Amino acid sequence: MSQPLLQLHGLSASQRDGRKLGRPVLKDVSLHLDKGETLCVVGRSGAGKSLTALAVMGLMPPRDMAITGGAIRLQGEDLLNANPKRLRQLRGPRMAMVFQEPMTALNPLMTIGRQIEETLAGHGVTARRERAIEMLKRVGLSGAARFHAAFPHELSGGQRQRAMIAMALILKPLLLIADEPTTALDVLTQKQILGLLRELTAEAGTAIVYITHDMGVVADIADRVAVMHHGRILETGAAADVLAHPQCAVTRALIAAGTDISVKPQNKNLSGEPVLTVEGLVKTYEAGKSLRRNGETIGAVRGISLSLRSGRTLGIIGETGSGKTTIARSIMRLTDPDSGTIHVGGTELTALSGLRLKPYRKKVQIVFQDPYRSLNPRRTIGQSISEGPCNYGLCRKTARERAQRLLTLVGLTEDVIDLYPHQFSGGERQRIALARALALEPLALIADEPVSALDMATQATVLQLLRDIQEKTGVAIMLITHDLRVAAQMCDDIALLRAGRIVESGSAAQLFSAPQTAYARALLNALPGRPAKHDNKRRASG
Amino acid sequence: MLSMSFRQGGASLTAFALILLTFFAAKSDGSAMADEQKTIRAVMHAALRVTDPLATTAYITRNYGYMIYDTLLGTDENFKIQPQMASWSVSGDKRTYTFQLREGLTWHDGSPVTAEDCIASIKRWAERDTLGQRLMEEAKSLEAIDGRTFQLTLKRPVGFVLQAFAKLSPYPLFMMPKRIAEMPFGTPVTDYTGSGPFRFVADEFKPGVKAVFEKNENYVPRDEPPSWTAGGKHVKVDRVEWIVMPDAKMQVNALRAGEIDMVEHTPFDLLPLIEADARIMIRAIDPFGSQIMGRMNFLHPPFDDAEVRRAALLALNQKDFLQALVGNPAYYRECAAMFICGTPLETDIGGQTLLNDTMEEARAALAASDYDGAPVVILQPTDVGVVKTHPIVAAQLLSDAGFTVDAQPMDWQAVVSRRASQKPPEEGGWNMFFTIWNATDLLNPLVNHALNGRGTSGAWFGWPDDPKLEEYRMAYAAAVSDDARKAIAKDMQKYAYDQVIALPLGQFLPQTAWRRSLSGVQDSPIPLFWGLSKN
Amino acid sequence: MSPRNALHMLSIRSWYRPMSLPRGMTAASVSAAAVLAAIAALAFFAPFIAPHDPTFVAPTVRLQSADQTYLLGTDSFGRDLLSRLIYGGQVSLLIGLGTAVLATAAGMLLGLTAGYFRAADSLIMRAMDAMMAIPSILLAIAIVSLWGASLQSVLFAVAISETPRVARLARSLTLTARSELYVEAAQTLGTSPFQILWRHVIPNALGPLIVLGTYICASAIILESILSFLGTGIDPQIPTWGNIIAEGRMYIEIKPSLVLWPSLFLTVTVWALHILGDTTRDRLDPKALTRKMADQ
Amino acid sequence: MTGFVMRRIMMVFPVMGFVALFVFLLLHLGPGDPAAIIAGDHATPEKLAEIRAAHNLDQPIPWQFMTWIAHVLHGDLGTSLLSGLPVTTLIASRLEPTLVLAFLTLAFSTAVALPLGALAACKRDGIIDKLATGYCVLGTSVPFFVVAYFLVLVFAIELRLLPVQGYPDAADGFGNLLLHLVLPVATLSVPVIALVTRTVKTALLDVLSEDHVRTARAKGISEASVIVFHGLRNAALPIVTVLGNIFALLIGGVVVTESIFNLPGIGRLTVDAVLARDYPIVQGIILLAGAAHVLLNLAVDLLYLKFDPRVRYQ
Repeated sequence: MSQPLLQLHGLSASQRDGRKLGRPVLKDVSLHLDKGETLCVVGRSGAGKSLTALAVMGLMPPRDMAITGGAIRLQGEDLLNANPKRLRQLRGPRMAMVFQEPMTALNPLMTIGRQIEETLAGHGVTARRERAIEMLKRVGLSGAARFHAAFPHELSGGQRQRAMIAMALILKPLLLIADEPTTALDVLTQKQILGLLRELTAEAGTAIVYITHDMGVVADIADRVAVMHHGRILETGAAADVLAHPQCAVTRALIAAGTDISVKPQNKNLSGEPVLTVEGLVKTYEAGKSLRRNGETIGAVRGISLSLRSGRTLGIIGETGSGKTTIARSIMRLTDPDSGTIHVGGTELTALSGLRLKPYRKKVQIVFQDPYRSLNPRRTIGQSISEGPCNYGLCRKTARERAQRLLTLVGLTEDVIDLYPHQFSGGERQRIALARALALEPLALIADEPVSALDMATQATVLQLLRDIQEKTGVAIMLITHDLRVAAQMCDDIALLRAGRIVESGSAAQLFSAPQTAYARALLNALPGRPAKHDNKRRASG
Repeated sequence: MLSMSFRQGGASLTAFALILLTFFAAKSDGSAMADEQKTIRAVMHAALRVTDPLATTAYITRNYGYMIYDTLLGTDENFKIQPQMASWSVSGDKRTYTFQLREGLTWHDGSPVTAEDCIASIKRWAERDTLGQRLMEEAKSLEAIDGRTFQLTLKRPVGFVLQAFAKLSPYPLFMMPKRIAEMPFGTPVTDYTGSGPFRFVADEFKPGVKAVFEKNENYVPRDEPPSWTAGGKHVKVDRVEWIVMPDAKMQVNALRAGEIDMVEHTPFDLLPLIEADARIMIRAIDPFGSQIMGRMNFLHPPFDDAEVRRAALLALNQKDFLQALVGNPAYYRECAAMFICGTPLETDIGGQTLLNDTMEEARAALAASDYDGAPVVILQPTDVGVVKTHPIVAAQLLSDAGFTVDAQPMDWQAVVSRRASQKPPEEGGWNMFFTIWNATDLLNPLVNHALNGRGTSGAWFGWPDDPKLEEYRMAYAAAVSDDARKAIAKDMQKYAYDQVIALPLGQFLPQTAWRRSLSGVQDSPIPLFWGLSKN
Repeated sequence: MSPRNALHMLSIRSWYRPMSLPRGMTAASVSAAAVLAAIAALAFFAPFIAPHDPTFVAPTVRLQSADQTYLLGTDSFGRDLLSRLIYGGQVSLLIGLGTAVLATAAGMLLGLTAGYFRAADSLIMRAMDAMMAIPSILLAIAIVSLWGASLQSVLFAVAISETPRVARLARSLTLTARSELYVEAAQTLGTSPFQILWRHVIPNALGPLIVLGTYICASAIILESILSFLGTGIDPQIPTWGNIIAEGRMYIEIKPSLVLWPSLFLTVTVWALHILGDTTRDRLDPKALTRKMADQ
Repeated sequence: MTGFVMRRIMMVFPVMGFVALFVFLLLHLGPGDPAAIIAGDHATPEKLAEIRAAHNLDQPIPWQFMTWIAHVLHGDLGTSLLSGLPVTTLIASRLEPTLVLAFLTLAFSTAVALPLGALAACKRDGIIDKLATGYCVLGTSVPFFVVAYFLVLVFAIELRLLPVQGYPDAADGFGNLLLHLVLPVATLSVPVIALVTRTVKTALLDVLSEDHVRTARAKGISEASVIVFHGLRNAALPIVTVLGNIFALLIGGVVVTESIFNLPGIGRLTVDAVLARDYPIVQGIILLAGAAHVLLNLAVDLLYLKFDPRVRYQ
């Protein structure tokens, strides 16, 4: 076939507000994709990857975005000038899309079966029920009839994404656009979904445009790769070439962040005294109030013991819902544990509350995951940082001076003290949050997924900052993360969590080099872009 | 859910379609309903709520009484007393009155009207009515002679027996079955059995909405032509519906559209809308009309002081009150006669200042008095159209004269209860209120409530305690010649104005409007539904 | 990150921009603000603007047409319509604002308590449910008739029936704020519950509550006019737009201006309040808030 | 699910308890002697004493409340002071016109507002949207009772197409009855249509901006299916919720509309009772209106349960 399956030529788009055009969001994007090929579009958030995909599908929000130039051709057919009816005919049989959030991308009030059948009905296909069930089987949802009648919320994230894939592929499209389909999923599930995609598209010869920010995924599945940045294509090429010889800095940064695990060098400070000890911590949620998934209460903690030593970093690693955050919240007494003890500097905390708890609160501080929500938008960052010291009786002036000092410590300048949070980027806000936590000069710092909301490049600088601060202040850090790479870079000790229990713990070096449990091994294997060391690649995808 | 919203939408669409369909259907045979039954739909001046004619002086309840009950005697348009249910004879010594019920009188339930029933009814009435009370004080006995005859024996001859029995208003003497008449006061009358020309349709009675009357097929009218409450009460329609329509504008609209046949009291301001309408007839059927009356409280300052009262009298002028209420001079009359203009007792003596602007004199008089600026609490009803304008006008005029006025808004029912309070104004009492009297209730010193001077024990609200008034009343009752009565009334009025006992603030003629399809509308102080026919 | 999330972030940022640029300003919102300012000025300076005493009764010049003395004519008591309209704004605005302030204050107190102190929650909210269950007009006319037809009782009656709406919103905003990370952060910093409410919860709940306040102001003005219309409102002698309409309705065919003018004033004022509320709401948050308000 | 249903149903009781308490306190917390208020204009001392005894007004307040509740639970709301009829009988005799008026208004308003709101949401900033948005604000701003008079003037007096007022017996022809209700329904619909349209538009816009609608579009199904099956269907529940809340507005409108058009419904009964100080009637009506509203909300919530699988699941 001489012409490519999909060709984007000089595609440009801008934000719009009514009739006015705003900031350009896509600038001269040119891409092409051949039949059966897998193209990964990589880039940081806001690079224009998703918009490109939506433009192809003709689903760009018409009120907010306008295409200002260029052409999109599918099998030579001009999509930008196709009428809506023609576009509808193409969507489904020719091109299909899988979205990032399988929960919101499915209609919550409609059964999975009906949503799949709707695609068929829209294109005049009969024997819909049979075909839908058949497709559900093929995406690995065993007991397909049950899934056919299920509503989206009754499924787990992975199952939902399988259903999405079933929906997208049921008409055997020539082109599948997958927009970060696994970002919201755990590594293990991610691996399965990737395998499934590969398998199904290979059978039908479907070409894939795969949008991701994760170079590891690229290494796993891409034939070719296109790197986007600020609405532009920076470089394209065969996946192997780009990974091996990245041309530009952005690509290199992405590769650095995403491809391999670098384990932190041994921490010499072995003798750090324990500042925080948790024994037999149990916290379960009432059935009525929790989110339940497949009958299993998530987020519960079922008997955790750990201890944090000054000057060292303990990593709590686990998938979503394994109870990591519950541990943090219990220690911070944002939630009351059912049983177990928490000792901070020798004092048992679970029995204390209110004013009696206050003197100990300052000894442990926390940095939350989401820097956009953890700062009060209506208070200046100076007020936010000095709030803690003020609560403990420090006079305003001193607290403000301390805030200024801390701002320098976390790599910002003193003169930003009277600005409001919205004037900062995510990474900067996380630094401010860190400064706020440090303002109370805690013995221990809990960092709950401190970088997962940040893009790769920013992640690295924030993590570096954490390490520096530990070096300067000797604070003990409990780092909660789902990301093995982050853990590897940061932690001296690791506790691997699964369903509320610690399945493996020990030094980081040991865990990453010689994992003891099957679960740990599986997790390591599932990391995208890693050559399979401990297991067989094919099997894992099955 | 989808089906649900569709079903709902579908239902409403269907309903809408139905409306449209029936619209045309109804249009095409709009006249079909008319022949079934002859029904007069009338909007009366008030809603019927109380169905015991002795429980309230409300005119609507009185009028209701005339529909379903009959009276022993009637009064004709010349104020002559005529037999109605009964004929009478008086003994030579004028101490024994014998009443003979005519043939064929039955209650609505079919049982005959007996003398016993009448005696029970008279006794019940006499408990309430002041004239009745006086009568009973003079009575030695009231006994049944046989089933249709009874006798009233007096201790001494008095002149008002027949006047009392034929009384038009208030508290006419209605005949009730004994079982109802003997029920204690306070028990609501829910047995609507009477012997009148109409029967009450209890099932369709919705207080405040409508009251329905049916022709009493068994009623035997007298042979004489009808004249007020005397003569033959020939009912010429099947039903009468008294409809309550709270919105005055809608009353006129409904009359114009032919949905109702009559509006008893048409708002004066709206008369221009229907005056030119050939289908509608407008007339004051009550020849005397009504009088606006202001009343002061004699128990409490400042109106316990006659000087202050006189200053207030000077401040008021009838024209402002009448203008505010009526507007069109064709329907009102400035008249200072306490016993109503157009009657033998008419005189404007003592009241001339009401007809002129004497504000300057009022200010001077008030300044000369002992008035200390204490607020005058005026009860101001806000809901009933015919009484709500006066307090506003009065407040304006009194404050112009230098009074401190505290007009307290409330609904008419609240006025009715509040005016009964003898407490000082600051403890829930009052200084001044306004009402409307039907002229028939003011015609002479005997019936005129406002001129009763018996103080807290017997006078009308305001409670003037003035033995002189009682003397005038006694003298009037005892007077034998018309000239003597006139003279007494004149003196009494002069005295009453001097003491400012009552404030007649103008006379007006409520206008009744009806569709010309009604015929036989009688001029009468009581709205009469017999003799009315509809085509 | 998908564009939707990006937009979401964007909207969060702009939401929290403390009352900044006239971003949501439209022709409608500018004219609404102008109208309100004009009405408020008329009401405030009524004694200097109104050509006559609005309560001066002169039955001899009743129902006059517009002329040089009476610019809009007179009513059935001979009172000057224009003066009554101008003074009417005083009472209507007073009722509107008073209700909004009272209801917002009371509702906020209840809602914050319910939202922040779980123990009080169900008790307060069931009480609010109950209050909300009683249709506001019925409650208002009952209160006014029981307690007398004064400005205070109308104000109280209308405020009390609007309070649950505020309480519900305040509670849900508090609950949202409570689960905000910055509130949890404050907890870990040793900030006391009252300080948290004062520093973190209230400032962030204020915007939506003010929006609701403008709606309440609007509906209070309408409710007052309904009460007056039914004859269960403020003393008819006191000019309010509702009273003027109620008195003028009989003359709608004879002298329509008696109804049309007060209706116009009423409509324009309420319209302006609605527009202002809508604009502010849109500026606070294009989406999430709409949903929350719609639930009230 | 049954647990949820039970909990939701149980919630009705405390709410109703509070409603009853408010209604009770309304009389007792106001200024003045409750007996005097109940007695109204016939307030002789004997009558007051009688009323005190009959209503246990000499007892402690909580005890009074309990006995009152006991009466209410037995369906006894007292008797009207003026007519002497039981309050329940009076209310029952007035229910029909109110219910018919309210239902027809709701049905008519929904029939107009649903397509209007949907069109406005689908074609944002189009001419229909602009008109609808303008109407939404205007319809709730204009004093709708004034509109009634103009409707009557035009359609009943000038054009003579429709009757002016009244509520004929349905037995005399249902069509005739509907004809009489055209103008009242139109009047009352002025604000209701505005509110429902606004609700439909907001709810639909909300849903249409959700991800699953984009998914539906990506499937290549027709835009109409997207709007109906993914838009309106999902927006239906919030819309129904608001319809439940419109009850209060509807009651308020009904009171006014009934007074203007002379419909013998609950609204007029209320106004009459208030003006006549017939307190037991006022009390009874408020209590029943509250109960109706509570039950309506219960019904809406149970509807949620039936139609939203997410709620059912919890």
